[in-house]
Amino acid sequence: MQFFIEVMVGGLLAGVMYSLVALGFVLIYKASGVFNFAQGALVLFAALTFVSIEKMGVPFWIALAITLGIMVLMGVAIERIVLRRLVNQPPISLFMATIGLSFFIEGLAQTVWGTEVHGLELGITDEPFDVMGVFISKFDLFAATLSGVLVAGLALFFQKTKLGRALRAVADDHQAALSVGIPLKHIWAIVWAVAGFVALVAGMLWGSRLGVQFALTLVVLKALPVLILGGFTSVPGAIVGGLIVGAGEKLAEVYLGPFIGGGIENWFPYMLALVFLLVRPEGLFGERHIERV
Amino acid sequence: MNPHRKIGDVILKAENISLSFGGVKALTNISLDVREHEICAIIGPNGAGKSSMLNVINGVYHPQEGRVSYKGHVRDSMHAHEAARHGIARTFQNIALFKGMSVLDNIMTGRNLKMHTNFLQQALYWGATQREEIRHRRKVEEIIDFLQIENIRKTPVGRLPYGLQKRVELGRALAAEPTLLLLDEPMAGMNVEEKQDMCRFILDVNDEFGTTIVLIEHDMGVVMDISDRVIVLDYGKKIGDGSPEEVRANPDVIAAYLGTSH
Amino acid sequence: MASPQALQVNAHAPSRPALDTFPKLLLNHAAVRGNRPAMREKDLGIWQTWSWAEVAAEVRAIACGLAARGFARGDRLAIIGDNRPRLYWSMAAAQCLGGVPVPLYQDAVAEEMVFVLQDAGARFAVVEDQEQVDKLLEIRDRLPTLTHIIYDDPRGMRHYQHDGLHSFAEVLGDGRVHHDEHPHFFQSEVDGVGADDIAIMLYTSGTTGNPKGVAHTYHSMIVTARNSIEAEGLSDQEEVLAYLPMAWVGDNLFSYAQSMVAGFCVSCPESSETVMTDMREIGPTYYFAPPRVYENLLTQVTIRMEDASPLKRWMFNYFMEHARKTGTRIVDGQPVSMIDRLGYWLGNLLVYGPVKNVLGFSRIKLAFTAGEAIGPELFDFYRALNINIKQLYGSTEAYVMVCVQPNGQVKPDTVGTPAPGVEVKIADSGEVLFRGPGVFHSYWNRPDATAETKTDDGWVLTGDAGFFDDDGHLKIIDRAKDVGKFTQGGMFAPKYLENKLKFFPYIKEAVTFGDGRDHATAFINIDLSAVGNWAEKRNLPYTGYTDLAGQAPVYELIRECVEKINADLARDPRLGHSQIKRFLILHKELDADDGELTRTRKVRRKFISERYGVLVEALYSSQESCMIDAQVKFEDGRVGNIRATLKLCDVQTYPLATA
Amino acid sequence: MIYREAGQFKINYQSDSAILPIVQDRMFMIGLMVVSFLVIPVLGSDYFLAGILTPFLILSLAALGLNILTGYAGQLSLGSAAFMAVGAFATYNFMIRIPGIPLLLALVLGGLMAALVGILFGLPSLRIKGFYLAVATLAAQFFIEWALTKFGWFTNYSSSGVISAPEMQVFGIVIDSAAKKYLFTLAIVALLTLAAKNMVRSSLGRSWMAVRDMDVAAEVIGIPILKTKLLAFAISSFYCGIAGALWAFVLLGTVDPQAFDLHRSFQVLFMIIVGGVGSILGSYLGAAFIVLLPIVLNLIGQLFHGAISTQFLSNMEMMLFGGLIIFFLIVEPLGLARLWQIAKEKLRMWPFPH
Repeated sequence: MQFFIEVMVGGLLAGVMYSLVALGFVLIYKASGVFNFAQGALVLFAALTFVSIEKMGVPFWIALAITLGIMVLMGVAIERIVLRRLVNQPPISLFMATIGLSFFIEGLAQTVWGTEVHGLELGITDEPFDVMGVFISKFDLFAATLSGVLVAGLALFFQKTKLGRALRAVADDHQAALSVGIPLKHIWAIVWAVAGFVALVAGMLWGSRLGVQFALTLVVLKALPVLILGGFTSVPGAIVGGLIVGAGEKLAEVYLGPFIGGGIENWFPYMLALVFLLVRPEGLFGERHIERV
Repeated sequence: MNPHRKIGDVILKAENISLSFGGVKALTNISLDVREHEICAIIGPNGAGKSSMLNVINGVYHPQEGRVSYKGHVRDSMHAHEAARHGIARTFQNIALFKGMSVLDNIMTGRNLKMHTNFLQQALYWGATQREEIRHRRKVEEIIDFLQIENIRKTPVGRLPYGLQKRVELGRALAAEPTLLLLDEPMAGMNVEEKQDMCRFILDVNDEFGTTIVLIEHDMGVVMDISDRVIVLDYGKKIGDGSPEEVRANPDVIAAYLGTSH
Repeated sequence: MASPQALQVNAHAPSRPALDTFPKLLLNHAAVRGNRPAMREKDLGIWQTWSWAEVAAEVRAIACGLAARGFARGDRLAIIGDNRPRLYWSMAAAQCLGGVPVPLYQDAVAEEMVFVLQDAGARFAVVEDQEQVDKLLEIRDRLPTLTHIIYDDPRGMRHYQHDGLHSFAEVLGDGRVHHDEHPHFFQSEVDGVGADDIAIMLYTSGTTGNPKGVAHTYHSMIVTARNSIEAEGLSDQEEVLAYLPMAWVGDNLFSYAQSMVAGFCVSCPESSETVMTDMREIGPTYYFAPPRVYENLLTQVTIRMEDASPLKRWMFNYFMEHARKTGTRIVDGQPVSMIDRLGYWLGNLLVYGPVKNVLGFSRIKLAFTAGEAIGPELFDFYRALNINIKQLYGSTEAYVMVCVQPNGQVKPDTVGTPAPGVEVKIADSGEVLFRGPGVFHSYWNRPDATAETKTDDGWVLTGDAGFFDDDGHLKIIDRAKDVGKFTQGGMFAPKYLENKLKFFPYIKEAVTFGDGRDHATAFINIDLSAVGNWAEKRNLPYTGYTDLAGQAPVYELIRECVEKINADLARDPRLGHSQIKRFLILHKELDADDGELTRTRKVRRKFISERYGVLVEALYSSQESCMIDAQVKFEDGRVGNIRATLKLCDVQTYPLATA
Repeated sequence: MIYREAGQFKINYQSDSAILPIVQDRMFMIGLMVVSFLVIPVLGSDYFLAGILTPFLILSLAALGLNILTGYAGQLSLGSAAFMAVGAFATYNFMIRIPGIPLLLALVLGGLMAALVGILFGLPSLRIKGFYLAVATLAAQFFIEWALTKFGWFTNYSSSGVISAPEMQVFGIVIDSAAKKYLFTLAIVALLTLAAKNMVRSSLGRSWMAVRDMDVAAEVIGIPILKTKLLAFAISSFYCGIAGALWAFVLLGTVDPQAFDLHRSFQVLFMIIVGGVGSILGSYLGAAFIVLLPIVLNLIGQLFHGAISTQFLSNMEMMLFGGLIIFFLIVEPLGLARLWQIAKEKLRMWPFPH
């Protein structure tokens, strides 16, 4: 039982980090209806940029600020150069464009910063500590807390601030948003910038855990089932989805893995999400869509 | 021999239909009959539930209460493709053509139900498939001729003006040789001349093929001219049902819809 | 499509009697080239095709069906509709029974049809569709003889319940039954008709008075058709598009008689709107069109090229220029240098071939034009593309062919030399007369008119004035009755001058004066779009027609045009004295609503000269300008006055070339 | 310009709906076939045949498969490589487990296995659409990759997980040389292309496009949505499966799950985006582009005599691919095939602009 809880808590904590990546998707999807496959590439780019700048001897906070600046610029550039030109295309085209984008950014990141693996030290030792007999990784807890704060902050931002409400209006109906005088282009740029920020946080957390390297882009693949479970448009959905995926995959690996050969964490979340989709196609918190004809 | 104006028995019967979307009532306890060979118009202000009614009839929406019987088949829930198989075809308020295909191919899809070769035969495109394609192509060409759209036969529908798209959509519905044709605002957004053409096509279809037609239309002149019967909906409820003259004289209808102009 | 049982023509019968009627020719084709295509129609998306054998079977069924309803020798069968195979076959079916087909102009309103139907005394009518049926029903009470109306297209006819109204299907069905019951009837009917029987009646348009029915015998039609087929080297491989009105003699010759004689295939377009695309698909080898069709095509080419990229435009212009220099020479078989040939070959690859392809002219071996004068620019454009376009001069009374331009001797301003077997002479009055195998039999019911037009020794008066040039080519200048005289002698042919003026794209209409005067003068209407374009390119601002017409640079432009004509006229000793000395540009466009043009857009010279008498007098005075105050009818029906002061412009004239 | 269509009229529906209704196009196709089948195998170098043309043809086939599903039926898939893998491994297993089985039969059976798996993963398409479905196909990608690596049975318990292709023989001819391999691939690809063209121009293809363009209307017409989608998944996977088997046997000679990873799926997707979504020709143009681009880049790299690292080149390649995808989606969403079509229209209208 204790082992079960340990596995579960570990999974949940990892899940919060999935949520963090998924959050980047939700932000952009909510505001512009774009399923941004390039979020993973942004994570890689952010982490690589930060590490490389820090390696030049720039102090941590300044490196962080510079990276943040670069990410904001990048978000705005993406919106300007790519998405604005695809405004009236079907969502699938936009999705494919972001796949192209992710290739481009990955190539760019490695061209600029090289391909070697960098370590990233955030100064948190990854030692387990005991909570009522359950061992919990300190790092995981830290990461989860940070993610949790960020997620909660963004949720509040969406619910409470004027800009957040504007963003939601944009997501609901572009035309309507335009007609009440919401400057669509600015909002998109802001959203991309925020997404860049989220990518930076995710990149640093994931980077310090896995090392900053190409494999970071693969966290995007972890975030997808989270999104399916949680629904593309829901911030709380991203959190709950992340928790389910995190806990589910760890438990499955531990309890199911031995029977079917192990290494199932790559596909298990997907299968979980798929089965879930068949029951509830709009996701856990997604809005049901009535097709009008 | 001549089905014109010879109105037959009830073929479509909707009884006590109620439909709501997430608590919003679209239709409340509506019953209506449609007789064979007649042209029946459903009118009513925006949001009266006209389109929803058509969607219930051909199985796109499933009502929470009530049932629909068509040619004696009673059902409370039928899928749209089953309705198609029973000879119900329709057009849509916002044109629902297949944008990436030519006029010809769009209308050909209307005959899909009548095409029976399997995909292996189609991969060979020899013998049965080719004969089938030719047979149906000929039938489709007759529809193209009927609707006088010969010159746009191979044009992608996306490039056509609105009025012609409506005509193509009618063609696609006709290709199925339906016994019941549902037309959702066939003349919306058309100029006078296009409306006249469309009226003629609707009357010709009814006349030449004996097709029963249920249509939703806003243009009162058109409705009064071509319908045998008019059903009036208002806020999801039926408030009138009868010949154009009767409906015109119905005080409820005048109050709710026709206003003071009559 | 056609009946499944194709006609079994007695293939092993002893040698057939002379092929002296169209039905006999048809049966012969069914026997010797039964499987070759005889007729096509674009219908249901493809070119439905009938072989000669199938056509013969259809014609037989129609004939027997007509006979079953009482159609007898000598009966007239009215035919009304667009070019449709079944209408052509009905024509042949009537001829099988010794009847006389009478095609009518399908776009005439019911009222206009009354006279012809009454005059011809048609008992039967075969019509295309509901539209034509409605017209006939509308006037039926005035047509006591018309007892049967047969329609081709059943669309919309479902509820028509009228006596004597039959669908084509009924007639065909009855005909097949009739043939089964009387298997020898058809052949004996066909055999009973001979070369000197009346084959067809074609009504002339009748600019003055009522139309007259021109009756032709089989002999005159078949000989004329055969002569031109031989002269032009046509074969049974030709492809022809039948798109001109069936009531017009030209269509009858090209789409019916010549096809029946030569055995080539005739294709009917899907509708009158699709002629262009249908033409492109069929790619005819033999083509006939009045000048306005060629002109429309050229306009289209020009307009479409204006949207092309500069490089393409340059290429087009460069090679068209080259073609104008060498293409016409190549068509006429004149010597051309190797370099020029190479240039032409390249031009053909890049421009001429593709242009012809887009127009549907790729396979044309022979193209005719007739009916009106054709502008030299226009004529040269097509010849430069290596299209052998030729003018001919003809009339209904001649079964078209009077004069044809011989290959290699094509001049834009003449109509060529007399057609094979035809003699042409010029009367002292200047009127053109002809005699030959194609001369008509008589005007229906009008012995008086026949006698007026046809002399006892077979000469026919054309009513046109003309003369032979030095090469023996006929030059038609005007209607004989319109030709006037200058005071000091010499012929004044107003239409000739006006046509020459109108060949300039800048001039839309022209009216010339000179009868009873000592020189010619002209009113000009500029072409607003052409001159407007020209003005825009020169940054010449203008507010509308009247403003533009009064501007000095425009006068200068038109003056140059007129001078060119004068220079041209000066070269011809017979016409040199009709050089235009003065002209003015009218302040308003001549308009049919104001009675200045006929509905077919011909200028009503007399009316204009009366209405604008002040201006005419001014042209013959020494005034520099003249005030005019004229009433106009606006498009919304209001009447108003336009007052303007018009400039009068002198033009240089040239000394006559020595004769 | 080269088109001379006047006089090419159709007197029946067969010729009107022919694959190549214009004579000049037919001539071109015949010429292309003659060159491909007779001239190239004789004149082409081994590198050209085995290093460029054969992979090009196989990838074209995979792109064609994906185009059927994504381009025609409108179902976005990110798992084409997984179906290629199924085809490759299934064919391998049929060959080693049924002694004496003819190569072609094994190939077809392998394709059918891929089709079966395709249907399985296509089932969710009834309920989910768009990128939800795309994500579901990712499940196929990861699951199949995992299963093939994890279970030794698939690889016949080869220790390295990599298996070698047995000798290939068709009608008694051993396919060993580059030319033979090329011809074998070409024949299969040509036949399957013809079949695909036939399917998309008959009622099945129209149903696919109807479902793609407006699924509600398609259903109202009576098109069975699930059956239509599943057929698209099945046929698409069959094509991918055959392509996978050819990739493994004819091209590589070994079968390795890593050859069919997510990257390959993306590569195939890029081909149809660049080449043209919903176009058979586009599958070829896209494949040619994606196959040739790295080769050209390499040549450019060689020009600099090693001054450019291969790492740099491969990063450049990634950027270039990504950039091109975006470029095409923005500038010409229907890809090279559309450009080709426009060029053809221009030639037909030459010298007129429209």
